[in-house]
Amino acid sequence: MSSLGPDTTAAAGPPSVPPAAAQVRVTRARRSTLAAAAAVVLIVAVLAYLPYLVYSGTTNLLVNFFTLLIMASMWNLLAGYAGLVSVGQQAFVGLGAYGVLLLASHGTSPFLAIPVATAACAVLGLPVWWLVSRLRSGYFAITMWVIASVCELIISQIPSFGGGTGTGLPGLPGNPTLLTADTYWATLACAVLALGVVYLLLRSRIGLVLTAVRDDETGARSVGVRVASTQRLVFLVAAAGCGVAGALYIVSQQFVEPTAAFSVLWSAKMIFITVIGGIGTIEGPIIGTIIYFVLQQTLAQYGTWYFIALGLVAMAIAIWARRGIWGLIADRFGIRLFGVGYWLSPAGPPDRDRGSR
Amino acid sequence: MTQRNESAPVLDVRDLTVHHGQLRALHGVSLSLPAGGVHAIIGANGAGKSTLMRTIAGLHRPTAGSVLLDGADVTALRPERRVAAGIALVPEARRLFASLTLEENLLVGQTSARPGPWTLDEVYALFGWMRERRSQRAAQLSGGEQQAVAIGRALVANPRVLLLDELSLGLAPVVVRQIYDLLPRLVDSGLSVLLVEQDVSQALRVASYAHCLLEGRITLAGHPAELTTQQIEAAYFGVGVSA
Amino acid sequence: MPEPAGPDLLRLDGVCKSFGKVVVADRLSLTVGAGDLVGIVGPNGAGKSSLFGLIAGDLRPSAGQIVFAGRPVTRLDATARCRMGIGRTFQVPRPFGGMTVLENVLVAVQQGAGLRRRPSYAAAAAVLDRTGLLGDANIPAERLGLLSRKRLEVARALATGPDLLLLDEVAGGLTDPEVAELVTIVRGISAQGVAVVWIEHVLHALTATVHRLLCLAGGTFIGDGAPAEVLALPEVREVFLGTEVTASLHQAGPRLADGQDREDR
Amino acid sequence: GSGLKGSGPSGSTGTITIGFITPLTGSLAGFASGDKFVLSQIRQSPVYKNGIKIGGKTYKIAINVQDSQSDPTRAGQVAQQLILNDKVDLILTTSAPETTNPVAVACEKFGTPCVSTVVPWESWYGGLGGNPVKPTTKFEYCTTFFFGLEQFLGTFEPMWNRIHTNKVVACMYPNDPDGNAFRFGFEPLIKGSGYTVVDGGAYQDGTTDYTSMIADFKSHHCEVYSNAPLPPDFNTFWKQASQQGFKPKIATVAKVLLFPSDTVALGPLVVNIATDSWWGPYMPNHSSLTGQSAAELATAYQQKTGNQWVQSLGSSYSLFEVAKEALAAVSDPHDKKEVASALQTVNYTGMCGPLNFAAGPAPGVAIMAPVGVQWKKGTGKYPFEMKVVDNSLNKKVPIEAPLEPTNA
Amino acid sequence: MSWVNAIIQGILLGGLYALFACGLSLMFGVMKVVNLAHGDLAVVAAYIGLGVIAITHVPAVWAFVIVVPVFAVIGYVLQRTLLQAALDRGVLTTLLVTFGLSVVIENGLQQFFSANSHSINIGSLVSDSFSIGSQITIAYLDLVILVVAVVVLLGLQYFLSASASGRLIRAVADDPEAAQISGVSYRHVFGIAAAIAFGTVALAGLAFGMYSQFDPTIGTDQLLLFAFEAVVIGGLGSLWGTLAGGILLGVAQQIGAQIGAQYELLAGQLFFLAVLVLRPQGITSRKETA
Ligand SMILES: Nc1ncnc2c1ncn2[C@@H]1O[C@H](COP(=O)(O)OP(=O)(O)OP(=O)(O)O)[C@@H](O)[C@H]1O
Ligand SMILES: Nc1ncnc2c1ncn2[C@@H]1O[C@H](COP(=O)(O)OP(=O)(O)OP(=O)(O)O)[C@@H](O)[C@H]1O
Ligand SMILES: [Mg+2]
Ligand SMILES: [Mg+2]
Repeated sequence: MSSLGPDTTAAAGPPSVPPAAAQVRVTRARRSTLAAAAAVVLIVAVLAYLPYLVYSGTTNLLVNFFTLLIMASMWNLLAGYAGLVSVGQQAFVGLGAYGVLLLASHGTSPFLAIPVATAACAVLGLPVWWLVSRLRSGYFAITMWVIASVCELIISQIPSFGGGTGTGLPGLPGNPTLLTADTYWATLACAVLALGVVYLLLRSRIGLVLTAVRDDETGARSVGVRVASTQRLVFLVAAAGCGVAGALYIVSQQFVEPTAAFSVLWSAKMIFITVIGGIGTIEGPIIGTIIYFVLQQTLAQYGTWYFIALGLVAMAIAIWARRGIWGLIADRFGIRLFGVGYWLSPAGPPDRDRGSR
Repeated sequence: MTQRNESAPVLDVRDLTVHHGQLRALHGVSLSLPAGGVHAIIGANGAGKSTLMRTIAGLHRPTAGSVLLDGADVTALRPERRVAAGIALVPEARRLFASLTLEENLLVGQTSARPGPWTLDEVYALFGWMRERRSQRAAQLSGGEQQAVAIGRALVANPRVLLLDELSLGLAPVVVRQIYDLLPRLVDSGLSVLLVEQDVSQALRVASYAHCLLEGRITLAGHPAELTTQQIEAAYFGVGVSA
Repeated sequence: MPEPAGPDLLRLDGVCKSFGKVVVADRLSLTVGAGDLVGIVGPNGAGKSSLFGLIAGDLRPSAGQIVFAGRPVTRLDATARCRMGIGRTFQVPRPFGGMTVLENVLVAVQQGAGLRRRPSYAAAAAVLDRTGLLGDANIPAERLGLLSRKRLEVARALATGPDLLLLDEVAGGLTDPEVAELVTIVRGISAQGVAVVWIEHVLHALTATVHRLLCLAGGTFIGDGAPAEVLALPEVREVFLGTEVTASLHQAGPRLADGQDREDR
Repeated sequence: GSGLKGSGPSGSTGTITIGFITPLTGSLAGFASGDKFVLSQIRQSPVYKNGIKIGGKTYKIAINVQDSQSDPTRAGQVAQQLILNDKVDLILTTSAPETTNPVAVACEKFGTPCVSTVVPWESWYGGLGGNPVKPTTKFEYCTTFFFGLEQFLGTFEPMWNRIHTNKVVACMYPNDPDGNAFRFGFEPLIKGSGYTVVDGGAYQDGTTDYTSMIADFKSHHCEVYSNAPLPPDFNTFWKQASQQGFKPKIATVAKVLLFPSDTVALGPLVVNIATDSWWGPYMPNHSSLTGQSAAELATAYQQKTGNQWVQSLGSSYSLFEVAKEALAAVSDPHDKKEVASALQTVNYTGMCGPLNFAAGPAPGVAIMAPVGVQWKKGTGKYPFEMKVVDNSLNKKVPIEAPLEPTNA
Repeated sequence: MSWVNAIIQGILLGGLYALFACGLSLMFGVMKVVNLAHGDLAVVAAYIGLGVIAITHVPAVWAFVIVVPVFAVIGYVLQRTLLQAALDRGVLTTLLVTFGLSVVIENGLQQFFSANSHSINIGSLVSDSFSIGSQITIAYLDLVILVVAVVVLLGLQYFLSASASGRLIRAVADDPEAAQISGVSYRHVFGIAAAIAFGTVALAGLAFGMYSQFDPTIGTDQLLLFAFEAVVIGGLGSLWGTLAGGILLGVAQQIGAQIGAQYELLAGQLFFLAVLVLRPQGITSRKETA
């Protein structure tokens, strides 16, 4: 996590640089980011120790939480940063789950199967990307949905996967205590890894490139951005990310069935969480997952009314808080936990700020 | 056309203040445009010229002040109603309907048209190349061609006040000349023109009156002949010129 | 016709391009030497911007060849050509609206010029400074006015570290002092050995800067040479400056009220 | 010794908590339409109201109802939550494999006693990983009561035999848990009883056109029709069959037309379609909790809600009877192992008639005795009524109407 | 002969898809509203149809005379309020808002009308058919739906491309602000467009209510994806493309079903993917440079 530190440099450029430029500095991180780094380390440590502190009911809930968090972060990476709005990410959720099933039914431990299935999803993402890479906006979104449907239809024809009936996951430890703890640690590790990858990706040069491509593809090409390969990279990361979520899903459910594994509900949840939390920010999906979970835990007993409330919340936030809850928080308090942007200081008082305060 | 008292302004802008979020883009701007007048608004990059034009057209809601057309307060009217009342804007960056053909763009401009001399045929006659390209989609026109269509689209609404934002931007000299040569005739037909132009000399040549905008305030106004270059430059750049 | 200063940097050979019935390039040939400062004028819709599209790789010619720095680039895409050293601006600015001005330029530095981390920051700051955008560095590009957007276009193109810089109407809408400032910037760029091709309708900006002027019309160059010479050509005057045609234009306007119509004749 | 906290001490309180998972919302909500009413009845019964006496101590019973939202993922999650968070002592679940199977898997994994119903036992057994053809695996915590393919055949075949046909059966089974159970379990049984099978293919749920399947059935001159589809799919199929002139002499459907609303949706085309009935007011059964009769329960439901009675009233009701039977047989209701093994041996007679979990085709499976019914034009308030036309498997149920060919 | 039958049945099925996709094509293809609540709205229309028939006792086939205008008004109001607010905030917002709407509708229907299924009873028309030769039987209902789909879609295509109102709709879709300064009330124009779209949604809902049965959740479960596919195959913004897309999808499915019932849906999806590999812009649209 060393890269979280302030990364400031004086613009001591080539000799031809005029004095004004020599005095400015480009800064990566601001103070709130440093604090956030410390907090992240602390939180992860506490979370890792959790099975020794709380009963498995809690850790079991957190497994669902982290699984959703991973998915939402991946969708956010795809839609919020790369501008690729997909309603078919459940394709990879399902493939991840069935990947684990395939390996486990050949004797691999399901936990060891998680990374393999994840990698397999990234590999399967390649042909999918080939198919969808030329498509934009609505075409892309719907085609992804169709691809998920194709995956479901094909998987449900395979008898050894239980066909349309579904099947249980073999090879898990029999001791429920150990099982929940292991599942929890696996999920936590994957979540930390996934968020870490997203963060580092966005902090790297790729992050800028992604936003540029999202904002204007032609413009991006003209400044030398390799649009196709950047988008492919992100697509594959998101494929792997949703794959790992699917792998964790089958391990925690111990049961898989095609309609559930490839359900468009996964994408609906990802979209809901991301947009509620704040799309295009790393913090957004985290906040969104928390909100989603709180709503679910407190209201789900009200049945249809819960869903009606959920729908209304989605509409209200989409309309009145465009940048999501995190947007509200960040605007209100001017904080940014994960600094991925760049800052020029001193930028001089820009003329256009006149009258603004 | 009804006879009007020449001294009564056709467009009256009173104490207009406009905010973009927190940023105040206009501070109590007032101006009045007489019937048949051509007023130029000049000012540096970011001075608020476009904001003024867009506010008159109804695209921004002022925080204070009012816009009067023929003495009637139109501040509360929506943009499309202002078109019907007689205000037409040729916006910065043209804003054509990209997927519509050239002709369709003009037809859309007629939606709330008032009765008047400008028809599609007249616009085609004005821009000779247009008629044979009329079924080409606007997205495929060159920048200058688009500017011409944008002007045509505003003209067919037969406005009383024509707002031209960055009129000559991107136009070949031949077209610029053509359009500026046209201005007096537009005015003769009863139109009043409010013009934003970066090319100060060009603007001052055609304008009967000039307003200089600096950081959201009018810092200088007068007949072009009475303004000195020094005055204009001072008003133009104020103190805060970026190095 | 002045000889190119150095060896050919860019060569177009018989390049053809048309959109449906509109021919924008009809067997166009052109050479630009390293460090050249070339201006292009022409009527609206002549195909000037399209020519940039062809050179920068956004458009594919239907025939002909484009050679840059001794290598045929006809089949390369815009990204590759940028990385080879062709930087361009767009007539209608295409900023990355969600990013700050600094970040806009950083992308160009890191991707186009291939710099990383500290060197890239320094280079970005230098470019911003040179184009007068330092004060706006932390502002989201979508909040910029038109002129700042144009500056950003130049800054971004410059940041890719080009050998050939294609400027498309960057002076349009600038005030005279700003034009002068821009001319200084372009001269400076050129002085560092970067070849510049500049499309412009603001003639005085162009004539004050370029050594060579081309006039494009109907898909071919109808003039090529020293600015004053080219602007004196009758064809150029007719299609671009419109001096000869002005009188006839008066008749082209709409028939207004009867009386006024007669007055005009 | 690992220091892990685990799921914590199971409640040693004076309250027994029963989890009840049912699809209250979503596409399967029709199955659960009577569940709220059943719960209100159950809560008024003496045992559930006043508590149950076990080993000299009286335990209160709390019921924690959870909605599976017709989503298998959600069903599994609420099961885990009930087990790990709410520390339920027992889970009851009902209404189609989409809900019951993930719940059973979670219960088996986390060691919580579970009773399911309204799922063919083969679907349930297969979903847990057992092989219904050789049902030797004994699941420690999970039990079910319903019936299986043998009973379907036992209900349907007598009806087929009573109508004169060419003995060619058109089979329409989708590629889903129930459909596959029928394809792999039921078709061999049909063949075994001297009928020929024409399988329409493992179509996907949600298919909107069945004309090629119908053409296939027509070209094989099928005169008997059997299926296990989702309700809307059957509606589409049956309308198209009638348009395309596929008119089997006898149609016996499973899984659909269990509920009156589907019959109204199909309209007059539903008349004389036969199906199975595991419960109805005609059943000579009485509640083991209150003594209330089946007819009384149905009437109470109709009066309370204004809706026509549904079969799942009886099965949901019996879930709570079974729970009570098992709890009454243990010394510590919080000892999950003990409750689970008590469940395996429950043998009682109640709202669904006699249920014996020790004598089923597989361990922990109790079999009900369904009867054959046909939908007939209603005579009273409701447009169509279910009438018993065949009681081969359950002679105690009186025949109410003659068996008539579906299409004469 | 069975193949001919498959193709004919596919075309008829395509009529249903196309009719179902029509409103979506207007909203998604022209107005850029990704309407995830489309299927649920169709179901609402079917419920309204049911209510109208129960109260007024009009013959079911004539229910549309009342339901379509009612739904058009609903569409206008919904556009002027919720959808426009969403659209003003970007395409992604419409995705979330219509998703929320979908959830609210489904559960609202379930709360107030129970999960029970219903169907619009059209008497004997539901089973009437005629035969061509011995193998091919065509149901009147299917034929009526196909004819309605063809008339509605081609009519709307003509309306959009040739009428003044259609031109305004396209103009607003391109640039609402520019439309305003051209004297167009874009909210009203889009309200009208939504009213038309909702009118066709009502037709689709009624047709589906006759064709099969409906319950609160069926709108999203069954037909929504097919409708989106029809729109995309045909190319965004082209209504006759949507008609062609729907029919091609229906035929592809029927050809798949002819091979085996398990391939019916798969064949449709694979056909969709194949179209996009060969023609990423859909079958009807011109290739464009940005
Ligand atoms: N939509 C907007 N949101 C926020 N700020 C804006 C917006 N539009 C304009 N501004 C700001 O308002 C100020 C005035 O802008 P305006 O476009 O009116 O200037 P202008 O004089 O037309 O400039 P230019 O010559 O560049 O067109 C500028 O500082 C600009 O950044
Ligand atoms: N993608 C396209 N499809 C069809 N026609 C196009 C396309 N792009 C440009 N054109 C046409 O090609 C011609 C040349 O356009 P171009 O933009 O190159 O002109 P230009 O010389 O840059 O004009 P201006 O000075 O107005 O910017 C124009 O008539 C335009 O309509
Ligand atoms: Mg402006
Ligand atoms: Mg150009």
